[in-house]
Amino acid sequence: MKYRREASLIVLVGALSFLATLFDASFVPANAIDILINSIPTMIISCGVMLVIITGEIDISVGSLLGLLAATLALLSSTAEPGLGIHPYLAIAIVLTVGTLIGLGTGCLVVYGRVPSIIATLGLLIALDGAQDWLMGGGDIKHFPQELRYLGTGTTIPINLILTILVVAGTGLLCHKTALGRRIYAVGSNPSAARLAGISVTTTKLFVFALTGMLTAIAAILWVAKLGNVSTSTGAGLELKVVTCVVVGGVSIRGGRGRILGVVLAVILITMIRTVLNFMDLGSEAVKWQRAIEGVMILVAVTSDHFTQRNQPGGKS
Amino acid sequence: MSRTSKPLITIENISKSYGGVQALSKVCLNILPGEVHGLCGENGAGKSTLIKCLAGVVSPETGTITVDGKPLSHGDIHATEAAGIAVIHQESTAFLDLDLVENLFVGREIKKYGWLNRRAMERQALAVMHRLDVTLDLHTPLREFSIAQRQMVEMARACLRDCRLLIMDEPTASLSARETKTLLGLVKQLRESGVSVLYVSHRLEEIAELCDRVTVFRDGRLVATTPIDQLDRNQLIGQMVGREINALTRREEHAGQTDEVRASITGLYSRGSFSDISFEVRAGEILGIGGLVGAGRSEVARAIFGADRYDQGEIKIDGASLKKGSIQAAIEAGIAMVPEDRQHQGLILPMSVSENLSLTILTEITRHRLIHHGHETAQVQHLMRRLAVKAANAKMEAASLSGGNQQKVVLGKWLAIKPKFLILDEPTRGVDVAAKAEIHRLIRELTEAGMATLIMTSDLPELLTLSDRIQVMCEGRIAGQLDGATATEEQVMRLAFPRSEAQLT
Amino acid sequence: MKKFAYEFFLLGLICVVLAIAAFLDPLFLSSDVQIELSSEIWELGLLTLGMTLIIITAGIDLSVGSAMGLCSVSLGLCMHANLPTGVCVLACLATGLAAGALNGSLVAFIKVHPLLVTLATYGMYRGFAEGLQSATTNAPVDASEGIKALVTGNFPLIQILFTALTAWTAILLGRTATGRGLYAIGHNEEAARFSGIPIAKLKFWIYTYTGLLAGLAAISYSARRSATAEAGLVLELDVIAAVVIGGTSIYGGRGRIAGTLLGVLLIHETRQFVDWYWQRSELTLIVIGTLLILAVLGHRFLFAQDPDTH
Amino acid sequence: MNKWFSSIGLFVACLLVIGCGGRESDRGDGTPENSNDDKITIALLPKLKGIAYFTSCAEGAQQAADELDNVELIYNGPTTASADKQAQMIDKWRLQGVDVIAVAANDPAVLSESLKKAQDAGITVITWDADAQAEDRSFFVNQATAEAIGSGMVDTMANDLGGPDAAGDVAIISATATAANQNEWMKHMKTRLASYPNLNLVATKFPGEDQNAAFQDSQDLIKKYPNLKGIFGISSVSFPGAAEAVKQAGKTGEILVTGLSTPNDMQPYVKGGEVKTVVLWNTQDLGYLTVYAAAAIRSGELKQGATEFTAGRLGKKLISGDQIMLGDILLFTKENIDQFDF
Repeated sequence: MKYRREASLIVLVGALSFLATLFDASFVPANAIDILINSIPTMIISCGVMLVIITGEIDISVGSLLGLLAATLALLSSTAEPGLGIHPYLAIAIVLTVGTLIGLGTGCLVVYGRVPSIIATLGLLIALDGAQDWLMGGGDIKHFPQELRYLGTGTTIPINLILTILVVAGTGLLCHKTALGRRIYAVGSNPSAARLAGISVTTTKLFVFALTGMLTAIAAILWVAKLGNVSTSTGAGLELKVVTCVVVGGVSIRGGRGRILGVVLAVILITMIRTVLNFMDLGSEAVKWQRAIEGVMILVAVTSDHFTQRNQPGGKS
Repeated sequence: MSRTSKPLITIENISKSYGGVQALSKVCLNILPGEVHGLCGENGAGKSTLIKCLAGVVSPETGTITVDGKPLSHGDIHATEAAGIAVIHQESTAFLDLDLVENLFVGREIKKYGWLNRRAMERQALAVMHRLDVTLDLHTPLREFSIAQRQMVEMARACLRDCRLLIMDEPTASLSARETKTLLGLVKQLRESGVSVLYVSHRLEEIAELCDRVTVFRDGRLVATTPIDQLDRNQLIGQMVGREINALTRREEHAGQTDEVRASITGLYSRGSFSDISFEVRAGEILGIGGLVGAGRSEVARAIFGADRYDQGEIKIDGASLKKGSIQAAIEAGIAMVPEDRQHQGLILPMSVSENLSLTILTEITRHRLIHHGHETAQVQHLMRRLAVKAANAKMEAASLSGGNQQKVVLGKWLAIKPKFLILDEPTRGVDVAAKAEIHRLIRELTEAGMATLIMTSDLPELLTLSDRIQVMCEGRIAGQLDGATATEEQVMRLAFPRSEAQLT
Repeated sequence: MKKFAYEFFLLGLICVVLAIAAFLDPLFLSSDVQIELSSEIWELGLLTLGMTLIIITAGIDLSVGSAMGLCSVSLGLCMHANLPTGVCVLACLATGLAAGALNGSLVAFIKVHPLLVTLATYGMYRGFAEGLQSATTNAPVDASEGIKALVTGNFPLIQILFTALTAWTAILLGRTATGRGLYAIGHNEEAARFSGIPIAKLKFWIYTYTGLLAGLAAISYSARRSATAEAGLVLELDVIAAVVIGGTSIYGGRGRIAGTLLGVLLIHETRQFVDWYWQRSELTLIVIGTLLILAVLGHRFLFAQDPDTH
Repeated sequence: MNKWFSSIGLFVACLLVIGCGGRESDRGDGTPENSNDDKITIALLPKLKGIAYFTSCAEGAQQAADELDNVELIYNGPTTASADKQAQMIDKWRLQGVDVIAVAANDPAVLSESLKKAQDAGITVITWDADAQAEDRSFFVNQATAEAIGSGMVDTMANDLGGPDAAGDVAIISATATAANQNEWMKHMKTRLASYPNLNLVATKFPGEDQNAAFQDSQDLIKKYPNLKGIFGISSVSFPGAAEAVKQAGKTGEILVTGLSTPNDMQPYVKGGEVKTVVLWNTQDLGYLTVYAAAAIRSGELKQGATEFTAGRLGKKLISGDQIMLGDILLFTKENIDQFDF
C-alpha cells in the first residue's frame, strides 16, 4: 500500500469534517477555504522543512526565522513609526534575500561546520528569537501599505492561496519531476552512495536549507499581509507545528522518504483541529483542555502507524 | 580476444596514505582493453584504495592515471564517468527508499526540457534488465528487494553506461552460487564486447575461472602481475600472504561428536520467511546449512537467537524450551551468534576492542555492581591471545581493525560466554584468506571441545569442508540433508534450487 | 588527561566568562550573588542528568519542561486539596514517573522515534497542565508551606539530592554494565541488541528516570516560586543546549556527566551574567543561541577525533 | 581512577575560580549599594517587554526620570508574560542593590517570595499596573483595579451596542488558559455581564500568544454564532486578531471588538470601524506617576497614611489607603483618538 498514509489522513480529515458537520450542517462549505487560508504559513514552510527532513537533516529554526523576517518586513515597509516606509516591493525583495541568506547560512553551519542540524537550528531558534525581540523593541507594528496587505486580503481572488498552491505544486514537481528532487531523496536515503553516484551532497543540502529560508520569507510576507500586525510573539512555536505536520504527513524522520501530498493533508488536518473544536460546543470548561486534546490527537497520529505495523515480521530499521 | 599492446588504463606511481598509514605506495599497473584483470590481496592490502582512486572518490597524493593516453584528473567522479569508468562498490550503494528506475539513473537522470523523462528512463531500464536477463519490477522500492536482487540492480546501473572499464569490488560476496554464476556469465559477456573489467574477489575459484591476468597486492604494494595460466592456486595464496597456508581439508572423522542433543528445533514457522524447519544439533557436531541467498537461512538463525519472532514451533536447548523472541533468554540458555552483518550487527565500530569483547560478559566482570577493570583487562587479554587478534592494543577502536580481525573480535566476544550452541551466519564473508583459515581452525577446535555449531554460509567450499552434516534450504524450507563427508557441490546446488528451476539447469 | 581535553576547554570558557564578569562588574562574582543566583541551577542540573543518558542513546526528550509543568500542577492540586505534604510530593513524583514512562514505553516498546514521541507529548503535557490548572484552582498555588524547607537552609535537601544523583548517574554511566549498555545503544543499537543488551528495558528506564527528575525539578521550582503550569516553560531548550555544550554527541555514544555539569555551569553563568549586566532579555537569547553553536563548532574543529561519523 | 581524579580536579578548579572571584570582589565590595546616596536607582519591571502598552509606560517613566535629576531608571522585562522570569529579575536587582523595584505583577503568588526578600534587603517595593499581594509591597500605583477594567470593558461594549438593553451574543478571546491577569479580568467581566441580561456570553477562547490562532478563533466564532455582536479581545495578541478577523469577514459595524490597548496601537481599527471604543488609561502618565511615586517613597517624602501626592506635570494625585490613584479610565473613539499620541 504505497499511499497508505495519505489514505488514512484523508479518512481522518473526513472524519473530523463529519464530526463538525454534526454540529453545523454547513461546516465544510463555510470553512473549507478559510481553513486552507489559515494553514498558509504552516503549509509553505512545511514544503521546505519536508525537503530538509528528506535529506536527513532537520530545521527547527523556522518559527524564529519567520518572526525575524516578519519584523524586518514590518520595519522596512510600515508607514507609521518606527517603520521606514520604503516601497513594499523593495521590502519584499529584501526580506526574500535575507531569508534565503539566513537559510544558506544555516546550511553552511550544517554542511561545512558539521554541526548536527538539530543543534545548529536549535541555536538559531534561540538566537533569532532574541534578534526578533531586539528588532521589534517598542511594540506591535501595523500600518502596512495597501499593496502589501492586498497579498493577504484581496477579497475576490485569494492571492495568498494561489501563491501557496504554486509553492506546493512547485515542491511536488521538484520532488518527482526533476533530477534535483531525485537527488534530494538519494542524499537522504544513502549519503555515501549518493556521493559515489556523483551527487554533491553539500550542494543539495545547501539548496534545501536555502530554499527553506526563502519559503519562510514568503510565509512571513503572507503572514504580515494577512494579519496586518507584527509582534514579538509572531512565529513563536511555529517550528514545532511544522515539524509535527511533516512527520504526521508520513515523511521519515530518518530521511529519504515522504511525499508532498501527505504533508499537505497533515497541515490541513492539524489546522482544522482548531476550527473543528471551535465549532463543537465544548462548553466553557472543556475549552480549557483544547491544547491537551490537540496534543493527544497529535500523539495518536504520530504513533498510530507503529501500533498497526508492529506485528509484521522482519521489520528492518 | 584481441590483445592490442596499447593499454586502456595506465596507472603510474600512485601513492595514498590515510593519517600516516600508507595505503598505497608507488603502484604501477596497466589494464588492457577487453581483459578481465583480477585483483587479489588480503583485506587492507590496498585494493579498495586503488579502486577509489580509479573511481575518483579519493585523490592520490602522487602519480598519474591515464586513460587512452589522456591523463585523468584526480578525485573527480564526473571525469571518471566521462572517461568510461564504472564502479560497483563493495559497500552497498543502493538507495533503499528509491525504486528501481530511480536507482538506475541516480546522478545522471535523463531529462527533457529540464524535466525528468520518466518514459525514456523506463525504456532504458527495461533494455538493460533484458540484457542482464533479470526480471524485476521497475517501481518497487529497493527496500523490498533481496540483497542479491539489489546487487543485480547495481550491475545494471554499471552496465547502463557504455563503459570501457568496469570495476567490480567483491561483487559476489553476498551472492549465492547460482547468482554468482549468472554474474560471471555476464562479466564474460562484457569481455566479449570489448569492455575491460577490474575484478576484485577473495574467491580464488572465480579469479581462476574469469581472469586473464591477476595482480596481487600486499601491504599497499603491488607484488606481481601474472597471467593466470602461469599461476596455480597455492602460488597465488603465497603471493597474497607472503607465506604458505595450509589449505582447508575436509573434516575426516567426526572427532568429539557425541549423541547428546544440544539444540533441537521442531516445526519452526514464520509467516513469509520460512516454515517446517526441524533439525537437531548434537554436542561436538557442526551442522551446515546451505542454500541460495534469500532461502531463509539468516531468518532461521535470527529466530533461534531470538532476534526475530516466529509464529510457530519450538526451540529446545538441552531439553529446556526457549523463550520466543528474546536475545537475553537465548544467551542465558548458552546460545551465541555471529551475525551476518559484521559492521552493523556484530561490532560496535566506534567502541574499543576491549569494550566490544566485554560487551557480552558485563555481569561477569562486575563486582559490587561496578565494572572491575582488572577483571575486564584479564578477560580481554585472554581472548585476544586465544584468537590472535592483531591490534596494537585493546583500547584501539574496532573500526580501525581489518575485516578479518574484526570478525575475530566478534567471535571472541561470543567465546567469552562459553557458548553451548554457536550459530555462525556467513562467518567469513569479506575476510582474507589467512584470517579465514584461523577462524575455521577455531570453529573446529571449539566444536571438538563439545560445543554444538550451526553454520550458514554461501561459500560452498566452506560449507563442505566444515560441516559434519549439511542441510540445504530452499524457499524457506529444508530441501534435504547430506552427509558432510561425502557431499559434493552439485548435490548441494541441486537441493538449493527450486524444483522448476532445477529442471531448467 | 587528553581524554578530558574538551572538559578543560569548557572550563576555560567558563573562566573567560567569569573573567569578563570580573572585569565588568566584580559584584557578580561575589559569593553572595553566586549563591543566590545558583538557586536557579538545580532544576536545569537535575534535568540534564536524565537528558545526558537519553542523548547518549541517540534519543532526545523535548517534553521535560512540559512534564515539569504537569508535575508542578499536580503538586499544586494536592496542596490545594490540603493533603499531607508527603502525599503531595509523592503525587508530584508519580506524575513525573508516569509522564516519563509514557514517553519511555512509546520509544522502547512501540519503537516510535523519540523526537516524534516527545514532540507530541511536549504539547500534550503542557496542555494537560494548563487544562488542569485552569479547570480547578485557576491560579498558581502557593507551595510555601511544607516543601519550602527543601530549598532553604544551609544545605537544602534539593542540593544534597542533586549531588547524590549526579554522583550516582556519573558512576552508573562510567562504571556499570548499564552505562556500557547505554553507550553501546548510542553507537549501534542493532549490534547492542545482538550482544544481548536489553535495549527496550534500558530505554524505558532512562525516559522514566528523566520523568522522575522532572518531578523533582518541579518540586524544587514550586518551592521557590509556586506550583504552576508555567513551571519549566522552554526549559527543555536550555537542558538540551547544556548537554550538547557539555560534549555529548546528539548522534549518541559519546558524552560524560562531568561535561554536562560544566555545560550547565557555562550556560548558567553566561545567562546570569548577560542578564545581570546588560539588562536586555533579548540579548541573553542571542548570546545563548550563539554560544550553543560556537561550542559545537569548537568541539568539531578542536577535538574531533571522528570527523566522518555521519 | 584517572577519570575520577580528573573529574574531581575539574571541580576543585571550578570552585577555586568562583571562590577567588568571590573573595576578590568582597575586598573591593561594599560600594555599589550605597555609594551614590543622592542617586535613586529605580528598576521598572513590566509584565512583558515589546508591546506598545508597556513601551509607552516606559516612555512616560523616562520622562519622569529625566525631570527628576536624581533618578536612574532601569527598564527590563521578560519577553513573554512570565512571572517566573520576573521573579528572576527581581532577585537580580536585589543583589545588584537597586533602591526601588516597581513591578507590574504577572502573578502575585509566584512573585511573593522574591518581593519579600527584596523588601527584607531594604529595597522599596511598589507595584504598578497589576498588583501583587498587599504585604509584599508598600504602595500600588493604581490605574484601575481588575474589577474596574473588567466592568469597564463590559460597560463599553454594552454602551456601544445600545445601552442597558443591549442584546446579542458576545465572546471573549483571552491569552493562554492560565494567564493570571486575563483570568482575573474575566472573572469580573462575567459578574458584570450578569447585569446585562440580554448580552449572552457564548464562548471563551484561549489562543495563547499565537496571532494566527487568535485570528482563526475569531473567524470561527463569527461564523458559528450568527447573532454575535461583540468580541472582547483581552490580550495584546487577541485584540488586533479579533479586529482583523471582523474586518476580513466583512462584518465591520455589525460586530464590535473592544479591549485594552494604547490608542496608537489600535488606531487603524478604530478608524476603520471594527473597534468603536478602546478602553485604557493614559499609559505614559502611568509610567510617569510610578517613577515619581517611587522616588518620593524612597526619599521619604511619601509615607503611609498620606492622602495626596504631587507628581510633576500631573499635579495632585489622590491616595486611598496604600493605593495611589492615576485617575479615570479613558475611552478612545474615532472622534478623540487623534488627540492622543502614545
